[in-house]
Amino acid sequence: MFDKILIANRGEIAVRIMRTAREMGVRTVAVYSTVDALALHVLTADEAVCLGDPEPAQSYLHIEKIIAAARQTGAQAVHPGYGFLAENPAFAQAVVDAGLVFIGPPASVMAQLGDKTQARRLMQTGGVPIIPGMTSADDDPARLAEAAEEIGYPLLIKAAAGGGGKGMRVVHAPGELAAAAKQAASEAKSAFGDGSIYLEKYLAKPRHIEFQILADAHGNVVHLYERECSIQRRHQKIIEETPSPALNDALRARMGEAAVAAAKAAGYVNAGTVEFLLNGDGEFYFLEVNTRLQVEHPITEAITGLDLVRRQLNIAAGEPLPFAQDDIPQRGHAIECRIYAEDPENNFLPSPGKILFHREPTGPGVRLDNGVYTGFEVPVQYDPILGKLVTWAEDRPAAIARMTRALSECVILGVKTPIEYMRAVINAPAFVAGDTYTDFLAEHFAAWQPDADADNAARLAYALHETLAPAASASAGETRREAPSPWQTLGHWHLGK
Amino acid sequence: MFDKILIANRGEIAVRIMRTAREMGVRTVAVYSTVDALALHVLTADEAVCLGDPEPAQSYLHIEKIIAAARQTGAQAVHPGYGFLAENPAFAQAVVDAGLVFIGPPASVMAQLGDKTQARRLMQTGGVPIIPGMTSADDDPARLAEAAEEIGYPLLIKAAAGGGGKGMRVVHAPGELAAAAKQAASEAKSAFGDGSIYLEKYLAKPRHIEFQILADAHGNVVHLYERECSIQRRHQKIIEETPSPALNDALRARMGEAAVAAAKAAGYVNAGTVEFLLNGDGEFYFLEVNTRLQVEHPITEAITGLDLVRRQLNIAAGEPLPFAQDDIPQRGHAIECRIYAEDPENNFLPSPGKILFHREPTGPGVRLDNGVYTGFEVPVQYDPILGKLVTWAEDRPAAIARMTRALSECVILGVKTPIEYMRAVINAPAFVAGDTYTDFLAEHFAAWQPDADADNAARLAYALHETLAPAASASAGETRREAPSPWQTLGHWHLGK
Amino acid sequence: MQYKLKIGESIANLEFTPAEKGRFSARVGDETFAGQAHAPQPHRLQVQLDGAPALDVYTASTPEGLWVWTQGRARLVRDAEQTKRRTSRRGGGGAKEVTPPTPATVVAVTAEVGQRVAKGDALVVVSAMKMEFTLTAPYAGEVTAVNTKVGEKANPGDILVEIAPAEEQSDG
Amino acid sequence: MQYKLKIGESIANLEFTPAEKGRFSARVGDETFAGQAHAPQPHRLQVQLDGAPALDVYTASTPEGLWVWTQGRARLVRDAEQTKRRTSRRGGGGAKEVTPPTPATVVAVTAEVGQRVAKGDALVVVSAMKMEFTLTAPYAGEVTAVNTKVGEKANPGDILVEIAPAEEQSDG
Repeated sequence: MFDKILIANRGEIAVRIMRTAREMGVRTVAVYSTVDALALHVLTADEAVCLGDPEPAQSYLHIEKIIAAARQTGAQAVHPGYGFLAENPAFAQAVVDAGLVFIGPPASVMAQLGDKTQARRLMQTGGVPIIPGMTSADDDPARLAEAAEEIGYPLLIKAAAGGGGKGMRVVHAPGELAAAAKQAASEAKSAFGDGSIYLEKYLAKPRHIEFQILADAHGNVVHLYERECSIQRRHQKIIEETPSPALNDALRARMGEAAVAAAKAAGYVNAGTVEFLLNGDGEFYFLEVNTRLQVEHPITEAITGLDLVRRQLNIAAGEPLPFAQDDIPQRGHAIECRIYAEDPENNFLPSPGKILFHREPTGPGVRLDNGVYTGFEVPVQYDPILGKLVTWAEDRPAAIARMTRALSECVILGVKTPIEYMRAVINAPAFVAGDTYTDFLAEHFAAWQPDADADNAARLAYALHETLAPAASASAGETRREAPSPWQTLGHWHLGK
Repeated sequence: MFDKILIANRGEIAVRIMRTAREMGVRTVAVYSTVDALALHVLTADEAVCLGDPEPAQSYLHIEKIIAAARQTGAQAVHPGYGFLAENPAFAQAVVDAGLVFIGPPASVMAQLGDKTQARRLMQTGGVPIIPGMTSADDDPARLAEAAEEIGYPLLIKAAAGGGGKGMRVVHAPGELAAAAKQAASEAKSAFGDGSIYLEKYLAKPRHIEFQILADAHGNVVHLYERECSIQRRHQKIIEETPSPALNDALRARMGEAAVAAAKAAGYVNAGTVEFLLNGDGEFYFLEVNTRLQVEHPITEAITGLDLVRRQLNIAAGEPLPFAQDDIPQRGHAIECRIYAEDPENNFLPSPGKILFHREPTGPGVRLDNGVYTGFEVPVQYDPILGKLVTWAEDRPAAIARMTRALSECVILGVKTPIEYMRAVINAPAFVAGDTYTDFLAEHFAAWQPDADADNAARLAYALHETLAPAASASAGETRREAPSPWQTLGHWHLGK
Repeated sequence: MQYKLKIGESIANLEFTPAEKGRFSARVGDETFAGQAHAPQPHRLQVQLDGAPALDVYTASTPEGLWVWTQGRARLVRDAEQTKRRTSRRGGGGAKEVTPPTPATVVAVTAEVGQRVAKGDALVVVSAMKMEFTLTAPYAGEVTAVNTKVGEKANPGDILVEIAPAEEQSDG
Repeated sequence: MQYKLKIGESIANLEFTPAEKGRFSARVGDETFAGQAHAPQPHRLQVQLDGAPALDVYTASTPEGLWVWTQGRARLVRDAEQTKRRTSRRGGGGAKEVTPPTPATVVAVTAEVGQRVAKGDALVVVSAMKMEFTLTAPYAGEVTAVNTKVGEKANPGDILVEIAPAEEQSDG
């Protein structure tokens, strides 16, 4: 096993990786930009290296600086987390070229799977069902029209280099195709630097079902069951659960086999996720492979009892998987709610700012992977995720009830969060019935507003605060100093400026 | 299922019970004494009833007041937690006589098992191995001497009514017997109001191994595997784990069967614990039955995935167990550390006082059942338990590493706690080797002192605090009011006085 | 004491009467509250309501108002009078201004002083937490000032581009 | 600045020099520290040490001293000069006094004014968190005052029973 690894990321995922590394006796190096000098991942690591200015290109996306930090600190391997450089083959290759181990799949596998049409061809060859459509990109209007005729309408234009909904368009009729293709290509070009597009059949009300896979360097591949990730806003997951209410044992087995076949077809090594769309008829189609640890990996950990970061490190260190498919238990039900700094009352606009107060929920079956703390200023430059709240219980109703309780116990003041929104979502009759699909939120929760019932209690609290606040300070057991601090007399200062 | 239950307890166990009740849609009533008006269990409940003065006899031990509170609030059942009235048959009977459901075994079963010699006879009849010795109490010196001759030395004098080490004496030679018996009887009399004593063979270096059982009102009994509770100070458990490093599958099966037989012999209903002593030769002996939820129940929840409080409520509501013995999984390894307000540097003296700051550990595999919060004054009148920290991981080394991490993340300032001590204990070579027995702490940790290595960093922090503290208030994002509060001008006041 | 308090867009008057020993009574709309309150630590209030479950409250104050958490819900409670003043200082609705919807970083500026713009023309692109927002001209006119540049921070209310309205559309 | 700081029974001198922008240097025994510190919230310090891992620190001050948590360990750090004064005010060791070892409630009082007691005689029983402690006479003598009664609280340092030493044992 490695003595020391560098985590090329920030926030909750960097902290989560460090926690397991520490438990494995592996020392950790954090990297950070100047706005993150006091971020939780810096305080959690054994060592930290400043990369520079806040812009991602100057810090968390700067390959040379990160590799220099690894060399300088003597780290033997690099964990990329998710986002930032996690799915960048050039980074994976640069790590290896520097004589270090990349904790993830080989750069070549990542590159193949990153090209969506190449991945589709690979899966088709490997016998994995793909969504009917093109398997190579094209921008010739005539050939697109021809392919569209074959696929049938409605159809979807997608970016070959992309993901996250960018460069994506639904086309309902032949007359819309040419214009939509042009727009999509232009959007893809600006988002990914690559305007390649292709066409796929449009599936109505699909579920997003993904399978966690683990593959070692010795050819062993297993899956760790599914995650249902249909609850999305802006094509981004916010609530995930496992098992999926839509899968029975037979379908689970078939999809699991397809996921393992997909990993084998790609020559995959380390932890990865095979994403599928599942339609109402129980037909499923390959969507893409995420070549990294997912945000939602803790729900898989909850039902299987396996620590995925531990597995990633073991695989990267060359160890074979110590279990076979049949050894992997699936127990109970787990749900994750992503806690973002965003405003569900206002189209999920980001809500950066200072966390003025944070109380973390605890107790039976509750896990919080947190990246912030009271007093931390959430930077405007990065992903708005603050933490992931995960509950586990004996069955789905109990897991929903437990998540409701955990969300009710979670206090975050200073930035907007979707805590109350998610509480409403998981208790909505359609969610409780398991009737989830990727347009669920758009359909059921577009006009959501917080319950006004609590408002008068909050107003009362305002008046009580105005009346009691000075007493609060005095009763907190803190003795106050009267004399000015030497640093007060030296003038106002800030760290990192 | 009940609509509303009363929890006749306080602190972490009351909160823990309320959390599951809330998840089950059952409303909760807290009871409290005047010093507990702002205790966490009061803030967690849906309703709360003040019982009166802090002395337990006037509050948490006052049967009539508690039953009146249940009637007044319309609670249909009473959960006693652990300690206080949890094993008091008169209370269980009074609850039933009031037309309410007692969430625990029938009063008659509790009474039988509470008498240690009666329990021994019951187990002997039921085919459960008991420690060689007397099966009825006696205070006649001649008959005691006769029994002692038969049992052999060293032997143990025990109180028939007791537990917790009170009225207990080791006797090494016949000449010590008479005096020791007199002392033990007197101690038992003052502790339990009953001076009955009996003799048992003294086992050297035994392990304390207990089995969790669940029995429904329809005659179904299962066990939920063992807990190893050998790490004790003053005959009180402080660290528990499951599985026990001392059990193999065959021994586990035999002991589990004995535990089920014990429950059946007693006519047990609800959750209970059958305690055994295990000697180095793999021989085990019945010790006693705890007729309530144990402090250490969360480690069983962690490895089986069952919520024991949920099971208790279901059983009390008359539901049959929904699983059989073979359906109960046992997965991974769990450890619990009890966080008491006590001073391990000073003979574990209680350390009541105000919790000036509390940061709760979180992350993968960590559960904290907490009963306190920043600003709470830990009363001097009750048990010093603040909370229970539980970690779960794939195997024992990983669970120890995770507990080490969780203890390192747990911050409690204002009262002394054994956090650092327990970190040393679980990382001691003998603990890591699984070589634990009930004298473990006395043998290995009697002279423990905290590591002085951290002291200079703490001294540095003192100077930094003196220099920075005023800036801390200013940077906390709080705007300070200058005008006096109306309550300041109305004079100093306290709640509950 | 009288408070006029705003949550979201909803304004209500609160009549609050403190008494001895932390006791109080209050009325807001149809609801009345009476009880006793205590502040055991900064950021925390504990309220025993007469004949009702206790309220556990967390607070954090900011210049914008007071963040309040109770009964599992967080609210930003603002003094409605103060809010009004602040809004009017900013010149009204905001729909007519080139200002970011959330604190953000400026990633592109296409507007130039003297440029004539049509309603809807892109002027500035800002980025916040991986989301990009294109700020467009709220009406036709001529750019009279550009108050930002790439890499700078921008907050809601900061007027990034000033436009003199074209005469025929000054009310549009 | 000079501090004389006590942790448990161990006393050490700390020489502390603050500089601009939160920078500092310090020396205690053989160890030297230099770095930059920041207090992002009450109870919290964050310290970047030059050439060493960052220190995450939580603090809470009491009249007794400052509680400090760092590197997973909690310490009560006291000003050694102040501690000395407090101890001497209380009249020394404590082994010679009838005072509880921890904050406690008095559950029994057997001592009476005028009673002659031998060393080791039980005088008061106190209870703290379910543990009982019998406080005994530290030396032989005559009880001159009983300063407590059943149900009262008692803190370490409170002299619950005063005893005039018997002459022949006044040094024993």
